[in-house]
Amino acid sequence: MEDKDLKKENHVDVKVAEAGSYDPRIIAFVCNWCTYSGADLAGTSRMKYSDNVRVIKLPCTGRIDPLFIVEAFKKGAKGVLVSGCHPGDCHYTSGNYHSRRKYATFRDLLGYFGVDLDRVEFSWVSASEGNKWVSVINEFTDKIKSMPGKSTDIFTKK
Amino acid sequence: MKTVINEQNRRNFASQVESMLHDKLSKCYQCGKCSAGCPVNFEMDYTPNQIIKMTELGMEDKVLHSKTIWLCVSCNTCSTRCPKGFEVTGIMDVLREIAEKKGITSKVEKEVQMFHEVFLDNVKSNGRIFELELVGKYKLKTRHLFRDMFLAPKMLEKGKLKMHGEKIANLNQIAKIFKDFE
Amino acid sequence: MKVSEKLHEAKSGDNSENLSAAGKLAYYPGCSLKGTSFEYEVSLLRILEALNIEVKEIPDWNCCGASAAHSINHNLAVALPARNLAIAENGGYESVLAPCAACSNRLKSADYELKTDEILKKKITDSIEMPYNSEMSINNMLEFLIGVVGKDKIKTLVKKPLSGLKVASYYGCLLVRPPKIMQFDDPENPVTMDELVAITGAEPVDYSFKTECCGAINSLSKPDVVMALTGNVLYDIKKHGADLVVVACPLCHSNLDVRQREIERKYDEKLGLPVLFITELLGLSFGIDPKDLAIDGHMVAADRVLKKIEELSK
Amino acid sequence: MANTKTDEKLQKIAKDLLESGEVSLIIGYTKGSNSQRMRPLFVTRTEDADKLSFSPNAVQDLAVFLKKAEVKKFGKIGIVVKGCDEKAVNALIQEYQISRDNIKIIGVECNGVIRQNIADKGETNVSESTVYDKCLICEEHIPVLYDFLVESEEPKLVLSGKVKPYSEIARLESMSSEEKNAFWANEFDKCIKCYACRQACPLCYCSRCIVEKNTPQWIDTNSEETGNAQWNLIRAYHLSGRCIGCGECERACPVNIPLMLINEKMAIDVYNMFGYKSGLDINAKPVFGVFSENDFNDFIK
Amino acid sequence: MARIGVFVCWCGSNIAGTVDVEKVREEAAKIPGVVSALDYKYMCSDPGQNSLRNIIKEKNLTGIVLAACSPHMHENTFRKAAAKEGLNPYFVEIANIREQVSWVHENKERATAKAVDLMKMMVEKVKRDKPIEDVRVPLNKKALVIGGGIAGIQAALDIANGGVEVILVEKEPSIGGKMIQLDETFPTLDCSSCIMTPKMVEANQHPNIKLYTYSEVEDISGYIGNFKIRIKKKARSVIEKDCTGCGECWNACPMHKNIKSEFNVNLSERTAIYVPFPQAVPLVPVLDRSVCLHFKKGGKCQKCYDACGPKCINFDLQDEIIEETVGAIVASTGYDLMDTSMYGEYGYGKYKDVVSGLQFERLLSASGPTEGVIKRPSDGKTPQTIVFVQCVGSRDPEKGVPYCSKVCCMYTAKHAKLFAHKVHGSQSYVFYIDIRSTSKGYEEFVRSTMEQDGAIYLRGRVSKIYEDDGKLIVKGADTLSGNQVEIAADMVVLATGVIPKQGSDKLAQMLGISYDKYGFFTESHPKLRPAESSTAGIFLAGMAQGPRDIPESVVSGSAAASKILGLFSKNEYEVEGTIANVNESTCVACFYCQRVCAYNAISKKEIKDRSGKLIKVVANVNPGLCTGCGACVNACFSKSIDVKGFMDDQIYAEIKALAI
Repeated sequence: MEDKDLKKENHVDVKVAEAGSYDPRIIAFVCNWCTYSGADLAGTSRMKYSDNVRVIKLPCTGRIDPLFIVEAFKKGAKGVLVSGCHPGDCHYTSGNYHSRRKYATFRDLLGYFGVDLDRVEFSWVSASEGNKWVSVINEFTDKIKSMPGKSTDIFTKK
Repeated sequence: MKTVINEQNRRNFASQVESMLHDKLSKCYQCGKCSAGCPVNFEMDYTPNQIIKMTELGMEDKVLHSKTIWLCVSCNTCSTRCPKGFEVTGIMDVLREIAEKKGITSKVEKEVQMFHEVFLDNVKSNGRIFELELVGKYKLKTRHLFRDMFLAPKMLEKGKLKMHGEKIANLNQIAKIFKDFE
Repeated sequence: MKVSEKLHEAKSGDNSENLSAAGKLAYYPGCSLKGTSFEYEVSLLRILEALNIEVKEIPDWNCCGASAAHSINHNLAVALPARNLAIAENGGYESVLAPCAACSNRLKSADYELKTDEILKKKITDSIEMPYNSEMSINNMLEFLIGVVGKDKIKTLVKKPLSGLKVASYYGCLLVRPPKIMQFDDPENPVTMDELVAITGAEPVDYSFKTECCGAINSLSKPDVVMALTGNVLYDIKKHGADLVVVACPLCHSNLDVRQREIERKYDEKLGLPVLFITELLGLSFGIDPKDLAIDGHMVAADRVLKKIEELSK
Repeated sequence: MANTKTDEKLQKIAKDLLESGEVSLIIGYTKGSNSQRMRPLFVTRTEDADKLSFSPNAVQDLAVFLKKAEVKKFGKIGIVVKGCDEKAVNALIQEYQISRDNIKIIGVECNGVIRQNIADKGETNVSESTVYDKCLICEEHIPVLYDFLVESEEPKLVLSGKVKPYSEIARLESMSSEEKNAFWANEFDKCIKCYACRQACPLCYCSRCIVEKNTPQWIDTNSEETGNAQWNLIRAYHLSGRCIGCGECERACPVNIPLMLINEKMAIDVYNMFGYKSGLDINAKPVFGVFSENDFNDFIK
Repeated sequence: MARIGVFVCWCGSNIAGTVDVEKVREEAAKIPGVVSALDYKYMCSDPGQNSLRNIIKEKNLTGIVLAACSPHMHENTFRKAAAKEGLNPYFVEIANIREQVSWVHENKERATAKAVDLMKMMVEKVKRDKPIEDVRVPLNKKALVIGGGIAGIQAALDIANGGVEVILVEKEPSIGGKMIQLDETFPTLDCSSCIMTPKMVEANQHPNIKLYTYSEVEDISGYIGNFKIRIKKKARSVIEKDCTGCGECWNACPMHKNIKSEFNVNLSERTAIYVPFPQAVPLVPVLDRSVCLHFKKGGKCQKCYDACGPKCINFDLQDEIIEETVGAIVASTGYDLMDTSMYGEYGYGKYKDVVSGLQFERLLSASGPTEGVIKRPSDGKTPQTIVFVQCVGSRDPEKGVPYCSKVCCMYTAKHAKLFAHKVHGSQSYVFYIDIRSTSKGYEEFVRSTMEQDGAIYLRGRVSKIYEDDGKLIVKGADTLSGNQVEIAADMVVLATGVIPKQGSDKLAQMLGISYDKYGFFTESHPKLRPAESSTAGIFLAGMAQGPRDIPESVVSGSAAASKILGLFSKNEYEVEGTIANVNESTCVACFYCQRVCAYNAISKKEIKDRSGKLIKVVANVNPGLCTGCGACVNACFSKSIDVKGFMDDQIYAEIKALAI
């Protein structure tokens, strides 16, 4: 009985964006071992953070193809975060190092093509850094929210 | 000995020290190597590691009135050997500066503090140190008129004490620096 | 690798003449060398002359603030040295010789803070109203002799080797500490001054208190403490059989020389250890007249040692 | 036009190589129907070697043919290359597409090639204002690797410094995001997805290009601005750290998209960040095949 | 056609308190391909799992999505449940709506919207899942143990006793490691060599153990079940099988001065031909060619040869290379002690009577240079006062290492105790920061060192040691009384910290296992897989993993052994199927995939036609080595390689599910 009540009380209609407010979609590509676990830790520690982010889990930063960032923009993301294990901590020893090289140049290329680089964020968040995950997400969301006009990019239809 | 810790005061004091020190008090794990090697520890009322802990606990009064902070000769033996790379010498500077700014005069070690003050006055008025004037003023202030007096004649004879001091040309620049930071 | 080896690898070599000829060597005497430690300046200028190196005094230099400034006013402790460094840098100098260990320590510390703290740098350069880019190399006396002048060059000038003389090098604290800022020699077992002693032909004496502090800054305010500390050092040197002590710091010199008689009285044990500046010892080995080196300016007479040198050289 | 000494040397080398059987095909240049143009020539018989020629009109990068199956089947191949083009050969060796043992490199010293549009108008002088931008920054007038070298008879290229190669890059970099966006939107709007850039590139050798893969669809197939931008981005990204700057993509582009502004920007980035230049050393590991623990990390929180 | 089932878990109120689970279920039901949507209080409970299994059966599901807690919690639970109904376990995807939604957000409406998104993503992903079969790799049932200290010996003996052949490789001339250098062991004070020697002999004589001493592993390739190893057996210059260990050769050697004994940590000298210690296993000498007169002076000296009865000395012996194939490896390379001469203030190396812990151990040992009588190195006098300094190098990020070396507290207490037992009326002082005595009997041991044996413990570090009148003056602090103290000692013992064996990082690179910034090998999981390395088939034991004492080393050796015996109990090894997969028809063989692979899992494969003519070369994934990290996928320009379970089109579908 009690459960029924709980359900009722919580039954809500899904309305993603309130009219007038800028509610940007943020997609985070994270590695399974460090950042995903770090995000889980934030959960088990009941830390609160912005709910604009959607996490896509991959085995390793080495698997997070820079081209996913473009696809995310094409599908309407206003901010994209890539996050994985700190240098030296990669579960697969060097996946993050290989990716760091690629991201470094790819990021420049995006900037060169006119993507506001404030919209692409990279971070190292370890499995024990639930608090860092929270601050990375909150800061990034705040940043994206503060620039509603600057979200154009060449990959998205206007 | 008992200290009731007031959390707000503790935080205020500890964070003031940390921000001036650019170092974290929690880094110290109280191994005591600083105190073990300190050449003037034998005269101190609190050992350097105790000063660090007391600062962390916010015992502002005790720390700022301690002999320790004025006895420290800044020889850096502690910082050099500290296994955690903590700025032990640095915290003494910071505590002295706070004491000075608050106008706390050390009851037991006022000579050291006065010496520093007289020294800086001397720099302020000449741009350089005029030793005879420095010693004279210091002795007047501390009233230790006759201490070390027996050294003076021989020093004068050897030419170690000059009768006239030099002043720098652009004293206004020194005045500005003092004005900015005093 | 030990710190000392690093230093020598990096800096040893004779670069002095080029720098000197180009007028790039600035000299920061500091207040002591113009007063109580005038012997230091006299002797150092004399040996630089012998080495054919010219240094130019920083125009209108001011006191570095010594330990008083950093003890009670951190900003002053940076600003006062910064003014001197900025004058030198803007005057086109590349290297500063600061023979006083306290001065070189303060100059280096200020330079380090200006290099690592942008906010502080802004505050300080605004106050001294001069730019400063931290491009100056700051040398204490030993660094200058070994790193800028070079051992080989010094060796060529040794005319009167002091063989048979036992010399204890006293470094004190300011030359080597804190190591991350001083970047000079091994902070626990420094050897630079001993190497210079060996060049003069004298025998360096090893002892335990090479880097123990003499009490330095509290000389006037806490004479009892200072005498205890200085006494430790002097008696240890005595025990290890040294004929004399060399120093490269006016504060050390004051405490070891000026207060020696008092220490003897206090501990009722004779010391009789002349305390020379390293520049004076080098000068003696160059064959320069002790009078020209102002050795007679010391409180503890060096007569017996000078006599011994004369005898040994015969 | 009579044979120049360069041509004679080329022909001699080719003849010797074919006669001795060291190679079974030589790729080189011959004079085109239009005197201001050179076209590629494939020589398999000794007697055809006489047609080989070289001049500042030899614009094309012949290394592009090394990726073709029709060429590969010859096994041992000789190729006439300028310094820039030769870097493509090196990159192909680094990426295992050809074996050093199977290729004879006939390097020609080159002091710049004349831009084709200017040459078509009758320009014959090699000068700062007539050559491609790549020639102005060229550090390999003599190829870095060759089996035979044919020296140039052309005078050395004199640079006054007045002509700034790829100056547009700096201008673009200084723009705001919106301006850059507008600039490229305008350029990519022209793209017709003909993939000539890909075909002309010696290093685009995939047998199935990513654009042809549809699970997932990496690049929108329709020819509209967003998909175009994506194509151009991926093309540039796949060439970053690899492009040797021959400029063939830009030359091949029928709608004149300034592709070299992208390629060159990538090359500068890679050099600044990792100290790597493509195609200089066949034994070097490609920049994106290795990493350093001390790589540039500033952009990562 | 996909037939997907979506299960939304309430997790009591953990999820349902913040997320409108009913709404999530309703949204799920609307997605094309979803044939069943259900919400339930506890999906992980037995009834929850049963309903899941029933629906799989009833609706003939092709994939399921659980909107529940983190996959790190229950992915395996649900995979197993699905597998029981014949569904490929990889057709189970988890939408993490607890750790990453209900526990971290507060606004119900928005949390629910996010939960719906995550659920949709997983539905799209699961639709594109391809069946994944776990891979089976055949096993060569033979093991290699690298390092013959106590951990390695224990591992080798346990494996051998399990009936499996073992190759034990030791770098030094004898097995025994550091433990055989110790005198007595805490907290029971058993004599170390009394308990160690029988184990060494057993290892040498065990029919299943092949022992290579004075040998090093030079190269390792391959993967679990099939490692190819190359061992370099360095030339001993002595024919092992003929040697009787009689000692005539080393007695005859003229080089008996100035060669420091490694075994006695430089406190004594040895000859050029020598056994490191009398109980060495094998008891066969080694001729040290770097100091031997025969080699230094052109072959003139052959006194050892002349003295040798069986004539088993052969100056011409060469290094031998031995090749073996094994199915599993134990890395137990042990540790070194830190060099403490970086502490200028302690004077190690300057003052003879400042010794390291291991040196003191040799001074205590009956087989040591002083035959167990404590004599100080400078003048051979028996010290009356010894100061022990703990944490020398350990817990010192500035000059040493930040970690605790774990054994020093205990061995120092043992040293102080043994000193009290051996020298009556003596006094020891111990400077410590914290005492770590956490195993069985340890705290009692330390207490008795203080209470029964009179050692005085001072809580504080030592700042300086210097010599004065033949005494070592130790300047330390006693932070409890707040005093600076000075003690005049006859001898000082520095409790030196431990670091990984020199070269362990090189070995780790050769093995392809990860190691931390100090060089200690890293466990696959610090808690749950402490005996495994990050690479399948390679196990870890002893101090090579980090500081630990003898019982822990023995336990870890046994753990590695039991893991290997467990592995070898089957004929094949199963590898998770989420590994890389090459599309051979589009691969152009640029081998960027190979360059970025950290596991050497990619090799070149030649494709030939029926006549044997080479058609093309393509990349090939070794399933035994691939870990499914996906670095190769990013490196591939033509997208000819993909990782099962995280395929490009799945990621794209996830992104698309989020499109706005």
